[in-house]
Amino acid sequence: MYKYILKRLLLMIPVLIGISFVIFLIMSFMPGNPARLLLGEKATPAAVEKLTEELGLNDPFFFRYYSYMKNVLQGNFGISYRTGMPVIYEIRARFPTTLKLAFFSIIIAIIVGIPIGILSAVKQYSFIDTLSTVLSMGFISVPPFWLGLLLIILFSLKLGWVPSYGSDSLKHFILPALTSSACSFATLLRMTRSTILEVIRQDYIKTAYAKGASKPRVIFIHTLRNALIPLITVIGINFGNMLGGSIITESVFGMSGLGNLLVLSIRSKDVPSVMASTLLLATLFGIVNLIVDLAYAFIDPRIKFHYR
Amino acid sequence: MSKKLYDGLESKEINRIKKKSQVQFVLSHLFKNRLAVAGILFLSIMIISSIAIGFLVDYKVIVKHDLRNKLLGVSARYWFGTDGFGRNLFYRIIYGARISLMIGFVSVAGSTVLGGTIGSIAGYYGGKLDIIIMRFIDIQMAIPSTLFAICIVSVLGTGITNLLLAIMIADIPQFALIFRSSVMSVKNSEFVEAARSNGCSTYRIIFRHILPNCMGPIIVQATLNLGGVILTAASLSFIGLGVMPPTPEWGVILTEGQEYMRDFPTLVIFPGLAIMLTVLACNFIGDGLRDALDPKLK
Amino acid sequence: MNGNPLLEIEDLFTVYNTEIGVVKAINGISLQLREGMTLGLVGETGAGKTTTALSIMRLLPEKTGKVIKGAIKFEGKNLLDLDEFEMEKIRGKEISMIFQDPLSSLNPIMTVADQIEEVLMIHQSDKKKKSYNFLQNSQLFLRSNTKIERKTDEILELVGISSDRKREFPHQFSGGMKQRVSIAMALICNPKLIIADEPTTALDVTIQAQVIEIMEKLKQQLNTAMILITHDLGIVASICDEIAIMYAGEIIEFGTVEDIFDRNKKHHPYTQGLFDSIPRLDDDKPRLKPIRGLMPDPTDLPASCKFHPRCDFCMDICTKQNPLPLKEQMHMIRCHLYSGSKEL
Amino acid sequence: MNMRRFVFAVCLMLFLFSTAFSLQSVYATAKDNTLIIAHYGDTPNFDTHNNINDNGMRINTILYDPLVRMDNETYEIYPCIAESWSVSEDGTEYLFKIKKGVKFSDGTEMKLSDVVFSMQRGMESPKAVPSFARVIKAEGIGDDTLKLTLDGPYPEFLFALALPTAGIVSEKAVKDKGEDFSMDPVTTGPYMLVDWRIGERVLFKANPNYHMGEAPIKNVEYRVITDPNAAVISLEAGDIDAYVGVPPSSFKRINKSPTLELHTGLSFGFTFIQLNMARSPFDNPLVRQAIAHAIDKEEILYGIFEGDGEIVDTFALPTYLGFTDEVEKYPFDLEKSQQLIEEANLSEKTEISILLYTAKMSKLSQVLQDSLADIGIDVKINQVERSAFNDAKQRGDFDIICDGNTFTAPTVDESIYTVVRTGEYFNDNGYSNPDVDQWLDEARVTVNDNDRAELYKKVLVQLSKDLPMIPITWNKANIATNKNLLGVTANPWSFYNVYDFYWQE
Amino acid sequence: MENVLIKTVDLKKYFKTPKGLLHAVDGVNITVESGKTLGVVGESGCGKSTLGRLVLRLIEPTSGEVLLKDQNILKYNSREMKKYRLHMQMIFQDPYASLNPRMSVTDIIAEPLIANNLCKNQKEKNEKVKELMDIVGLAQRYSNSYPHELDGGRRQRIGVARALAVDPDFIVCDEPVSALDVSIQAQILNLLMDLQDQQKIAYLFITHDLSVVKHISQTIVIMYLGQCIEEVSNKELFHNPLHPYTQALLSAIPIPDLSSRKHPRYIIKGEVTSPIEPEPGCRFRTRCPHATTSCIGRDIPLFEVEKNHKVACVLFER
Repeated sequence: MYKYILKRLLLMIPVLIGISFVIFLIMSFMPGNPARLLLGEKATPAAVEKLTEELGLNDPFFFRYYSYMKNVLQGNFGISYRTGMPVIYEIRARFPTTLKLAFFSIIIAIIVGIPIGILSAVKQYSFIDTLSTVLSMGFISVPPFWLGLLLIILFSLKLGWVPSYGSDSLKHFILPALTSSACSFATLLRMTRSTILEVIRQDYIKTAYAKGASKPRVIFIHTLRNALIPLITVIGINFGNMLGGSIITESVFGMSGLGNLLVLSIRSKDVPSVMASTLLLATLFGIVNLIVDLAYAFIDPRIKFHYR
Repeated sequence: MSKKLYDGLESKEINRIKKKSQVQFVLSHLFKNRLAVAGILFLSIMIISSIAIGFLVDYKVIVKHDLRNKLLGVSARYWFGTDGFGRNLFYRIIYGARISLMIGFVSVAGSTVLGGTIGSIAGYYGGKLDIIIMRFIDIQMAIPSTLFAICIVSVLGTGITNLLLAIMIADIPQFALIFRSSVMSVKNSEFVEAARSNGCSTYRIIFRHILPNCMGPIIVQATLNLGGVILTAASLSFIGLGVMPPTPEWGVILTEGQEYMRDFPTLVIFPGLAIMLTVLACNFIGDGLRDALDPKLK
Repeated sequence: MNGNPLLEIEDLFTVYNTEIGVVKAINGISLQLREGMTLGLVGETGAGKTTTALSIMRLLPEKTGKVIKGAIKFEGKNLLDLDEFEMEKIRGKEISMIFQDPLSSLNPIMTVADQIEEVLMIHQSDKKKKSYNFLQNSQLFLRSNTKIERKTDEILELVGISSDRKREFPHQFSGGMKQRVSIAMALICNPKLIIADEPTTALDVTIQAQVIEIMEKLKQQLNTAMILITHDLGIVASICDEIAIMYAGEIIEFGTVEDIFDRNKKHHPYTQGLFDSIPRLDDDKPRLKPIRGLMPDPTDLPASCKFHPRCDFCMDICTKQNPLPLKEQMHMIRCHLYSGSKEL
Repeated sequence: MNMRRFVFAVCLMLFLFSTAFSLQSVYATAKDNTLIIAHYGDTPNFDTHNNINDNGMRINTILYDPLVRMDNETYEIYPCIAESWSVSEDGTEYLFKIKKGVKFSDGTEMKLSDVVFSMQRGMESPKAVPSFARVIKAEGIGDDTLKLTLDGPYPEFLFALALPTAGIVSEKAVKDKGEDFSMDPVTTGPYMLVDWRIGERVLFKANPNYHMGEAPIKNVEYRVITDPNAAVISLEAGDIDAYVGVPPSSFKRINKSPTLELHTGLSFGFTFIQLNMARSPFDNPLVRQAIAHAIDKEEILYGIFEGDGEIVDTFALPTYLGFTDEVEKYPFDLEKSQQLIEEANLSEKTEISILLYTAKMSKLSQVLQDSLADIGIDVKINQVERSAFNDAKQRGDFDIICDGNTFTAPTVDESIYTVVRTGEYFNDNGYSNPDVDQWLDEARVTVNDNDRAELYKKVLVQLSKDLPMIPITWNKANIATNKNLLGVTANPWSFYNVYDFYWQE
Repeated sequence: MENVLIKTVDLKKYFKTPKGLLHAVDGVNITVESGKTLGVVGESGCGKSTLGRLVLRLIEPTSGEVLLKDQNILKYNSREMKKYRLHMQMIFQDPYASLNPRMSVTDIIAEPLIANNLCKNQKEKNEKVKELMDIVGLAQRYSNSYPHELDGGRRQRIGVARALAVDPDFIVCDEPVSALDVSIQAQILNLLMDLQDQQKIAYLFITHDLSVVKHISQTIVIMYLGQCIEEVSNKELFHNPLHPYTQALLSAIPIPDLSSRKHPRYIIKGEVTSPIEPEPGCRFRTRCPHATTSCIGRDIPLFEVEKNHKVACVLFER
């Protein structure tokens, strides 16, 4: 098992290198000179030229990439072109917000989505089922930024229950978490429903009934655990999507997280910040995927057997 | 005597045999799904009215400012009121359907074709080629697609075409994966083996036997993605990286309305509703197609 | 003829409401099974064999399947009148079932022991109260006690599985072993009746022989009655006491093994056709004599004899009237061919 | 693997997650005496010489003391670290008498050497250009006099020194802390840094050793609220006490509010349209004039900017030295404009686009686009990122630019020199008029005010004829505050010295 | 044996699996005479389907030869192979999976004609299809139906028609009746036998059902774990099975007759072991009641005990 984890972690390395290369390449095509941004409009051309040289921006692409990666391997993510401070400071400060947001959202999605999904699977074709289908479709279709704005209009402006802005207390996380959980709640609901319906059709569920097991027992002991396996993937994918979706949510709610940083950095061609945040997000994504796979093994003995 | 009876049964059997092609079968199933029908209706109305408005109203009227009439409420002349530039919000939203749907259709078609080619090659040939392609897809999948699209737009610059390209590129791996897995699952089926034993060429096997049988999940995915693409396009425009004002794209209209959101919430609600309903319609159709194409029903 | 009637099915009708229409799966079957006897239910796909079993277990698909008429009396109680809770007490304890595919009929994520012990636990706890305390008796919070564990070991050894392997998962067993586990699960509560739905179809011949041997042995040891559902006349011949041949939801012939397999006795044309269709090891027929035509559409069954469109002896009356069962002692046939006499 | 272990593991994971995320207790934002000011963005650091970010400079205004400060309304320079000053005849040498007994926030005494070090540090830093661009030498004379030498006469120099890029730092602290100084500065300013949560807020407390006496407001919090509408909501809700740069669309709402007050004043900056004279068709003066006539400045001011600003015909306000009303004016006149276009006889249809980067200019450019369409010129709008904007602008790769500027001091030289003088850094549109260059240079070395005024007049008139750029409105600065906050006036730079503020008793 | 149509020489196919090499087919020699049927029987996993596909070269063997009329077809490249494919066809086990669900009955049957350019125009194609449908007993009205609209028996008839389309000399039947009901099974078996009589087609008939194989074939090969353990004529099989496994297999089959109750049944213990990296020696020895040390260490070759009766067992080694 440990060997497997190690193998997976090692496999992440080429992916991360690939990602860093792709992003570095894209960023290098972006117009604009970071040195000028760093120094401001009023700086003299000489000073800009000097800084350009210092930052190595005149070097050939591959050399720049090489030296960047060398620094990264030494734990040095560089100096942000936008703020002039080490990138790591800003990321350290912003990362918890994004993680918290994603975590709260996924918790909301799980707490709401899975039970409703079970209910609508158990009561297939009932009113509840139709309602939850239409509702979940609605949530999948709603633009997250718009939902955010509507929530702000309703709960902050009209009712004044929660603050619309910022990220410093739990209260501030309510609306953003609701917003970004909307889509994953809906997908989770639909997945729960369909996997449970799938599992219920299996022969071993018939066997369980034939043993004399009651319906709740069959659903909670036999069905749910088997259905959990595909659900974990969905949760994992949603967690990843949420990290990506944080770009939108954070900008609507003005939260100082990684997503916000990414937009800011891309806009100001702040290559080191973009690289560091992308790599962080991708690593996180990889780790979430790994956890998902390990959770599989935990739940599904067939897979665990495979890993040995 | 018994011969006649036998014939009687046979004639009954003929009635029973549904002389329907696969397409008709799927469509008849689709039209039984009320939500899907509602989706198709809504989309058709959107498409027709957005085309019609091009003939009825001059595009200049749609984008030209009229600051004296700005921020008017809902009235007979301005069904949805006017925006911060005094433009007719209703016209803008209806016209916006053109842009959003165009971006949606073209980029989904593009990523289906490109992703399809890559995925089919990986799925059919397998082996080292597959591994290499998969590594590339892994890399792109590990970057959140919104981020990827933002990066591409930042490089290419804003505008409808670039937005379209960005979304298309960002969606390719998704389609490649679906094509790959469907091709792989169909590739080993007995009828493909039968085709090979019949001496069919690789080309014929892929295009006549494998791909038609992969179409189900792909059509579903494409329809569902249509909604997703419209959402992404609107999101990018919303954060100022997509279509540029005054083009009446829904995300743009929303951003412009956001400033007046407090006093004139309709400026935000109407464009948002337009996006949501369109995406919802796509999802209903996609869902209906999924059910209609479900092999378990057959 | 030993024993009292254990199970009596009276004029049972079961339908499935599907998208294509109402599927008439069972059309008035009546059966009697006495204690300790083995009944073979033989027929082709779609004859209604499995539906009969599910009707007895009351496990028809909730939304579509429905018993519309008739009674199923188990030890004198009509199972169809019981509420769900009482039925749960019967399933697994009084009547248990073995399914066709051992691959899919075991829960893949529970150990073999857990699955067997579950039966014991369910039927231990529900003596106390009529409540759904499903969590209390789950393995979540309660480790099985030694008594239960000993019983599990015993039953596993009985079906020929070493008790060392009981903490393994189904996927670690081969197909034959899995079916043995299913048998163990069905037998652990000493049920009075076992319904085995094609228990060996998915297995290889040599394994099939092993499984049949075990079932036979255990049945005799425990004196359990059994309904064996199969399409294989060979299996029926080797272990059944009585045989019911089904066609389109009806029992068209019923009798003891001797009645059915005696080629000199009168038979329903369908039974005859079945025997003629099977290639046999022990004789060299140059050509088989298949039954022509296909199974009728279950949504659109003829009101008269269901078999008449395929029957070589079809008469006028066959197209108009459903024949009544004719009996001679145990042997029963539903066919107009023999309707001249009151008895066979 | 059994169920119990699974449940246990799930619980453990949940526990770990919840401890990892256990909400750090939010420190009390004691409403009692804390002033909360919001800005649209965060500061990158707290180093006065290394920070030209708007928000950073606002923070450095209260964190650092410059030699002198500027009055918000009269634009008068008043002493701060420098008690008094004198200028040499030729205007190139400044002598500052440094105040005694000033203490740094760490309690150490400020010495002349610190001041000299600060000036030298500023001169070396490429980012402190706004203050030190023209200083060539800084030295201490005696034990309390600082001498700064410039490369030429520069009448606006004191304004430059009043900017937050010219703060005084502790030499010892800079040398001891190295890189960390920018996170934990030692300063003489009215406030000291307490805490910084990146991207969210900065907390300050009053410097008890402040040389002008401890500030009346003891705690200040600078909060980041990127969305101006959200900021107005927070203002109304009383979550924040002040917001700098309220969007004009919210003016009505703030003016109506019983608890809020809006302070506005003219800024050092205007909004203009720049035409690329190196490219066709803008190399034709008739086209430029036609465009000027096609712009309805009134509509723009009231329709787009909600009346936030003042319509101008030239690049100076009446209070500026050298202001003249005799410039060529281009009133809104579509017929005239069309006529001019016809005269210009535009043969080829070229692709014309408007380059911009801010949302504010996006609205202006849309209106401009419509106006140009009226006179038969089709243009595209190209909104890009700031970096790309600067890049394109410097390369001269644009047709029309909608932009606004801010400058250091209220003079004509400041407002236009770098933009129109041939070869200057901000002259990106290829404008070159030797006469204008000569007059501008002459004005720089002319000490007599009347003579300078004459030169500026000539420049302004000539510019109105050449039309390298079309002025639209003079911008305004604003700050909306809680009514109980007194002592607030709009600062033309939008850099507010909280030391002036106090709560109503 | 002068009529030999297909012959395999020491045919081997090993698959790579994570646990090691899987010896699916391990040195099999079979001979199919033209117009005759060779039955291949074995339990699941014994490699009989793999053998069928190897003979048709649908998968490439690891080693060995497949001779079609003394020509080794393994030497040909894909274009030459295409020509030889016309002589050899296949009927598949699952009539549901082996027909392309997106094609109509006509299209499916015409597919080999089109793929091999055997018909000049649409009309010729339609006529040929019509003819084929008549041969296999499919009513013309199904020609535009789709497979999912038909039942298993008719589907299998389509499969047969497709195989016949190119006028093959040889058809591999991979469990063609095991998915069908008894009455339908008999119909298809009769059809196959009639076709053989009329068109002199040779069959390689793969099945797990001894009674079916005995009914249809002249010679029968019993396979166990990738190896051929007994080759026997139809008549001999029932009367004189030699290999212990064959005996067990015969005894295990329940006979639909009460007489079988009297015979004590001979049930072998254990289950089929894994064919991954097997040790040399008789592969049945783990379950064999007669196993001795002489069964281990070397592969037992097939040798002729009597005329038309070969067996691979040390008990009969001379």
